[in-house]
Amino acid sequence: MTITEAPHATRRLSTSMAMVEAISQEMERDPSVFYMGEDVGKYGGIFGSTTGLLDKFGPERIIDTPISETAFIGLGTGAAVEGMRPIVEVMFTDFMGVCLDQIYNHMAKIHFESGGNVKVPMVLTMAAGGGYSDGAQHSQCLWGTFAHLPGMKVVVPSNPADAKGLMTSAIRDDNPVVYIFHKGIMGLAWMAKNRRAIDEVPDGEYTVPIGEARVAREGGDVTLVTLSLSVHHALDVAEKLAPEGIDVEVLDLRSLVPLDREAILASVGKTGRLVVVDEDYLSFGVSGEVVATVTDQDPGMLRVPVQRVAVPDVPIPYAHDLEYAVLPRHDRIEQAIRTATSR
Amino acid sequence: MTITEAPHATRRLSTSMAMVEAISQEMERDPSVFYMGEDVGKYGGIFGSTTGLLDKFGPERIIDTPISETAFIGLGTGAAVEGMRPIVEVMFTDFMGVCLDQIYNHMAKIHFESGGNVKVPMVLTMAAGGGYSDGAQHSQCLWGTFAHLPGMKVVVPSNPADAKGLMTSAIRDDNPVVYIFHKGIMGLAWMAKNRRAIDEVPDGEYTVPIGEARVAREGGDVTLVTLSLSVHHALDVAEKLAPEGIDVEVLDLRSLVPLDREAILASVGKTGRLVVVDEDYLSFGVSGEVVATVTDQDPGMLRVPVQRVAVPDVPIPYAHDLEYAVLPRHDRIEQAIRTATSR
Amino acid sequence: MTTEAASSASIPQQARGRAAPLDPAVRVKLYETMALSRAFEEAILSEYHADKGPGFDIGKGLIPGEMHLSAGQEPVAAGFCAHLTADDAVTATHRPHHFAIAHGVDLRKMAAEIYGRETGLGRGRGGHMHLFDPETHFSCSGIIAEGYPPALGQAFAFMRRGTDRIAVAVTGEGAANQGGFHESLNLAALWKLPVVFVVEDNDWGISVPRTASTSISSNADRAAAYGIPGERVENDVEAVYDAAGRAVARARAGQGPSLIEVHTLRLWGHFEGDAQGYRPELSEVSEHDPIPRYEQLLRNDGLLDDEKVAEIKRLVDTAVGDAIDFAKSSPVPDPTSATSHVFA
Amino acid sequence: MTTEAASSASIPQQARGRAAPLDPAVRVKLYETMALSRAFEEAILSEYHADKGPGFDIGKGLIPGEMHLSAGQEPVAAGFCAHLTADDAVTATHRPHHFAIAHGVDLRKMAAEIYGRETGLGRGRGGHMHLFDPETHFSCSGIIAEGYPPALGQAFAFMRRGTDRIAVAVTGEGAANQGGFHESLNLAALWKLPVVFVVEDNDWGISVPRTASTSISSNADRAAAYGIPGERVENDVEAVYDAAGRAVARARAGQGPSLIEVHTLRLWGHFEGDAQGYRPELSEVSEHDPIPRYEQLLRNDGLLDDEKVAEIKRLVDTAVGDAIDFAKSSPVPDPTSATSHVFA
Ligand SMILES: Cc1ncc(C[n+]2csc(CCOP(=O)(O)OP(=O)(O)O)c2C)c(N)n1
Ligand SMILES: Cc1ncc(C[n+]2csc(CCOP(=O)(O)OP(=O)(O)O)c2C)c(N)n1
Ligand SMILES: [Mg+2]
Ligand SMILES: [Mg+2]
Repeated sequence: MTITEAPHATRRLSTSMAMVEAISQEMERDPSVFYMGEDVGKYGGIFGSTTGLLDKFGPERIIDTPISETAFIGLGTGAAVEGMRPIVEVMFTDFMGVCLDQIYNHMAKIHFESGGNVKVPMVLTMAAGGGYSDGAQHSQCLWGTFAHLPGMKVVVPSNPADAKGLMTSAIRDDNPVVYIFHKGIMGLAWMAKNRRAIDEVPDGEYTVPIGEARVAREGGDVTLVTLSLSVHHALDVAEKLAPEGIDVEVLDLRSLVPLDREAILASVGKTGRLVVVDEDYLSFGVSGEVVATVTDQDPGMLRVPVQRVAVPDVPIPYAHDLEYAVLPRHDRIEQAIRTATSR
Repeated sequence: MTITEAPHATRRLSTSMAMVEAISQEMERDPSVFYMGEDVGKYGGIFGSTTGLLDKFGPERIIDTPISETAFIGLGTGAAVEGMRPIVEVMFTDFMGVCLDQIYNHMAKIHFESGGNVKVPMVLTMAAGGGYSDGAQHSQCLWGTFAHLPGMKVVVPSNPADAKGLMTSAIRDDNPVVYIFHKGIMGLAWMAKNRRAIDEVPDGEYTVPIGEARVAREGGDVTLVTLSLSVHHALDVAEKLAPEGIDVEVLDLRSLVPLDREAILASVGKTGRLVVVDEDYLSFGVSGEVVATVTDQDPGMLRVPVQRVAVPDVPIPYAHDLEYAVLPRHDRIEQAIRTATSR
Repeated sequence: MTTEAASSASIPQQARGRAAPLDPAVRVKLYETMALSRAFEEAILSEYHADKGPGFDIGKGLIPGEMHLSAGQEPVAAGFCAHLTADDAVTATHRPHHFAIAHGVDLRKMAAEIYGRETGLGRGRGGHMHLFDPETHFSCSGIIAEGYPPALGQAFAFMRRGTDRIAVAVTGEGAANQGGFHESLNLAALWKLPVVFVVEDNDWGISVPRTASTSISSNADRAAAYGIPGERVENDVEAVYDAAGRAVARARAGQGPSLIEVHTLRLWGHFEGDAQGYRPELSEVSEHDPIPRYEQLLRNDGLLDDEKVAEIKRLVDTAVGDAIDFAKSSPVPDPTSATSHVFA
Repeated sequence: MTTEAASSASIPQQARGRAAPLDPAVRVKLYETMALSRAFEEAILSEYHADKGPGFDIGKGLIPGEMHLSAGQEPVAAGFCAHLTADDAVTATHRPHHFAIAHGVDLRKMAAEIYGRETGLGRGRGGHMHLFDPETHFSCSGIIAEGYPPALGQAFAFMRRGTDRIAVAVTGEGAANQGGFHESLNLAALWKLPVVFVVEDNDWGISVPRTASTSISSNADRAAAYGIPGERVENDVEAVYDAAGRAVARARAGQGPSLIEVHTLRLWGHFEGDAQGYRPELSEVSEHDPIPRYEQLLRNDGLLDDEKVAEIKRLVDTAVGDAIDFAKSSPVPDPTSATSHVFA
């Protein structure tokens, strides 16, 4: 667990600009890196993941693909096996269903099946999440699904600096890394932004180690474990409740695989109260694993029932009011914190 | 939670024969039921899921398909939308990666997206599990993945009677039901069997309600929550430890969606000790959800750390000794029970 | 709403390679269907952008979320659905409105769904990419090419019941490079399912031109890979009507599936908010609008005149206005019901 | 191990439609490759069944698990790999041994992997469906058709580095109806990747005959759907060699992929333990064994005689015996290392 302090000079960038900066710097550093996916060229990525990169690196390294996820993810895997460092984009996590085999049975397992003799240094980027009425097939997070399947690291940045640092680390990692960015953190001009979507980002080479959670806010009364966009909702609520004397510690997991269990245990050991906020589906996912991390060690650490705020096992509804009723938004998070700290 | 007592006369059948009997009875009862998949015709299903059905119902209702899971699962969904009751087989859960979109974004979501106006009464059967050195792409359980994604029920029988009763209920259910049978429970002639793979099965129409766990063994010292093949390993160990005065309650979940949370709470409330045994991957899966079921209610129910016995987030190795080192077998289960009851 | 007045003798048949002249009533109906579809899309277009500001926030307004409109592709839907009844199934894509309208989905319930209202086709759960209408066996999916497989099942059920009902499955040219496309065509051909596969080739998959996604110039040539007929026609509603007629008749006769690609036109952006910076000759796109062209043809053939055109415009505007009024005056779903309808 | 002795004048060229006679050395080498592959499969066959009893328990014995043997399909591997070097990549299927052997994968390491030993290609983690050899860029997958996409990436890397190295991607005819097959061919054709796609049509996908899985009679006809050359040849190693030569040359020259289907023979069951009750004329299958047939041809052409055949048999048996001895005498992996090698 680390509390990241910026190592050197910074500027304010949006999360998408910070992510692009990391990709650009690594592509300059290493000619074996290339970026491939749908609409990553002239369009610059539907969610701004490659803005400006085509002009800088040309169509040989910023490559538009057909709508053939199985083929081009497999292409990335094969290129990685031969020593290249592909970054492959699946436009939405929701589309994993047409290509999961290449992801979980190939990209993620080849290293193990080869007894460690073959490496697959590849980054698989995906946009995730809802909140803008895109319906049940374009609003899912699904990071719990990727984290459940062995052989791939899973990173989930929540802010510009981590987006840059984790992307740099992911590209340099010798393992497959699934890099999931929530659309709501990117700071896109055409989508509602939280105020932290544009923030200080270190200049130059900047890495954030994969597998280390970040204490986004220190507090002593209750531990709120969360990730990605929900970090911001959690911080908003924490700030709102502070004047009432409710002191919330917000832990930003930053990566699910590896999971920083020490960070979870350290914080819950301090507060004795646990709230987990996850925009993925409630059951059989992230929230249960966070809880089990504690009970594997000592259930006695938990002084009150755990509050899990997640999507209640329902497809994401289209209508705004229905969607916001199932998303883990401020109202539900506040209620959970109040309940956890009420006794 | 129910303790199933056989309603009427029984005979001893293997799990595969019991499953086939349910399918056969429902096909006689309802002409809209048909069974479709790879090698389900003359071959009778690689794991005996359709033995004898082709002779009885002919190729119009027992249908061999090309190796096109996306197409034929979608075909099943479309036929269900039009009022038929398809049973569609995916030969191994491991193959979900080539067809998950039809499963989780279509079969499972159409009812919700239609606001309840369209029904998808379909059963999706899959063989799961390892233990016979079939390697990393043919030995997975993955039921935690299906259970995480909303809109489909997930049943996981462990014995012949439940295999029949749950299949009958699944076929009659107006929702998509994923029916996952572990190869090791089927009582196949060519695979190692546990002695309960052939057991008493009620005659005639027999249903087991979906969503009700079964107390496979009553006990007062520790609650062992498990499912499918692991139920038998758990019972073996429980019987072994009984003479030492360690009294294990074994809870067979039988279905993951809906999850019988009351049954879990009732048993843990009684014993105060919890062991979860799951042949799926450890993290972000079934074991965490079982634990969270308790901590959502009252962490104080847990007097000692929870013991989770599952596949430790590693692809299933081929070599026998390596595979048995990662599977939740007797040795690891016994160790977990001893640890949970040691203080 | 059709006229017998004019003879169609003046129609240059060869031009559309038809033996017998097309019934004037059919021709006017094709025009009306396209006009209704376009009126709906234009209304949604302005309604969608009406309250997205300041700036453009995709999540804001009475119609939030992605919006893929079908302007320019009306000939495809009108030409195919003219051969269908409400007993036939249609599975459409993320760009479904023209097919829904041409197939006769209730305009009010459809509009209400797009506005996310309780009176909508999906009680506001689905949205514009997830329109399900049991009454006309219409559905769509937002996942590329994945609308094809369910159509096979509907056709399978129709066939098993001994009816001559069929399913029409639609994708775009970009989707024709997705695995589900291939699996569906092989299985339908193998089992002689009563399906008609339609590929709407509008030259673009978002920002990726067909030349950068597809290794051959016509998906009709892919039909041979399954031993079924394949045909490619231009964005002329009567050419589509003729090709569709052949494919539908073949399916109804139990002779199996066909693949028809229509080289159509994406008149607007991929979705609303798409600046189309990637698209050359953007300014000239509107010149290829198929509706004014067809209107002119019917005027030349004496089937339409100013009065008739105005009357049709009145009628479609009224229908669309009524649907949108219905939607906007309908109740929004009760948030406490958000978790209902997961299971039957 | 080849002879220049005999002239090949007596070869009925027309029969194999070749202009120039095939080099005798190549012909004998093709035979030797097939003989080695067959010897290996026969040895694994008996080793596999040696300790599965009483009865047959698939999980028992020194070689547990599913076992898909390639007997009868040797001409495909021998014919293709004769054109490759260790710098070229091969991605095979769940039935990979013949391609691994023909491509020059170390026989000892391969046998050791099949026996699940620490000295195996995958330290016993992979097994017979998961053979990975970085030295010869060989790999395989147990998921139908999913071995194709990674081959594209290997070819992509070779092309980007300006080499003339290529990738050969193999599936069965059953796999040709899987989505990944379609996506891979389109993408490889679109980007002119140096890949040769091989379909081993052994008439069966487990118990499902090609006629019940595939809507057309030859997958070579599917090449046109991607604008690439397609060819179908019979199970004659020289016919395969010729077709492979054309496709490999084309790929090395930067002209893009080809698709070649070989109508081959599954001499044994789908996997060991398969009684093949579904298979008609089971008794006559062995008559079509391609190896004795080719041996006879080379005898007729004076390239083989009893002595030469015996010598080859000795050599391949020795090599196979040595590999199996190595495997059986190698240490089994330490169970405490079961969780290692998940991450690099
Ligand atoms: C499997 C999958 N991949 C990617 C997308 C994202 N996407 C939505 S529409 C679209 C372009 C589709 O092009 P085409 O099939 O030609 O249809 P059009 O939009 O031109 O009507 C893409 C890539 C998706 N919805 N599903
Ligand atoms: C996606 C997927 N579906 C099903 C299977 C199960 N399976 C293994 S081999 C096989 C038959 C393959 O037939 P073919 O491609 O002709 O290869 P062959 O076995 O004849 O060499 C099947 C269905 C699988 N491994 N992967
Ligand atoms: Mg298009
Ligand atoms: Mg085959």
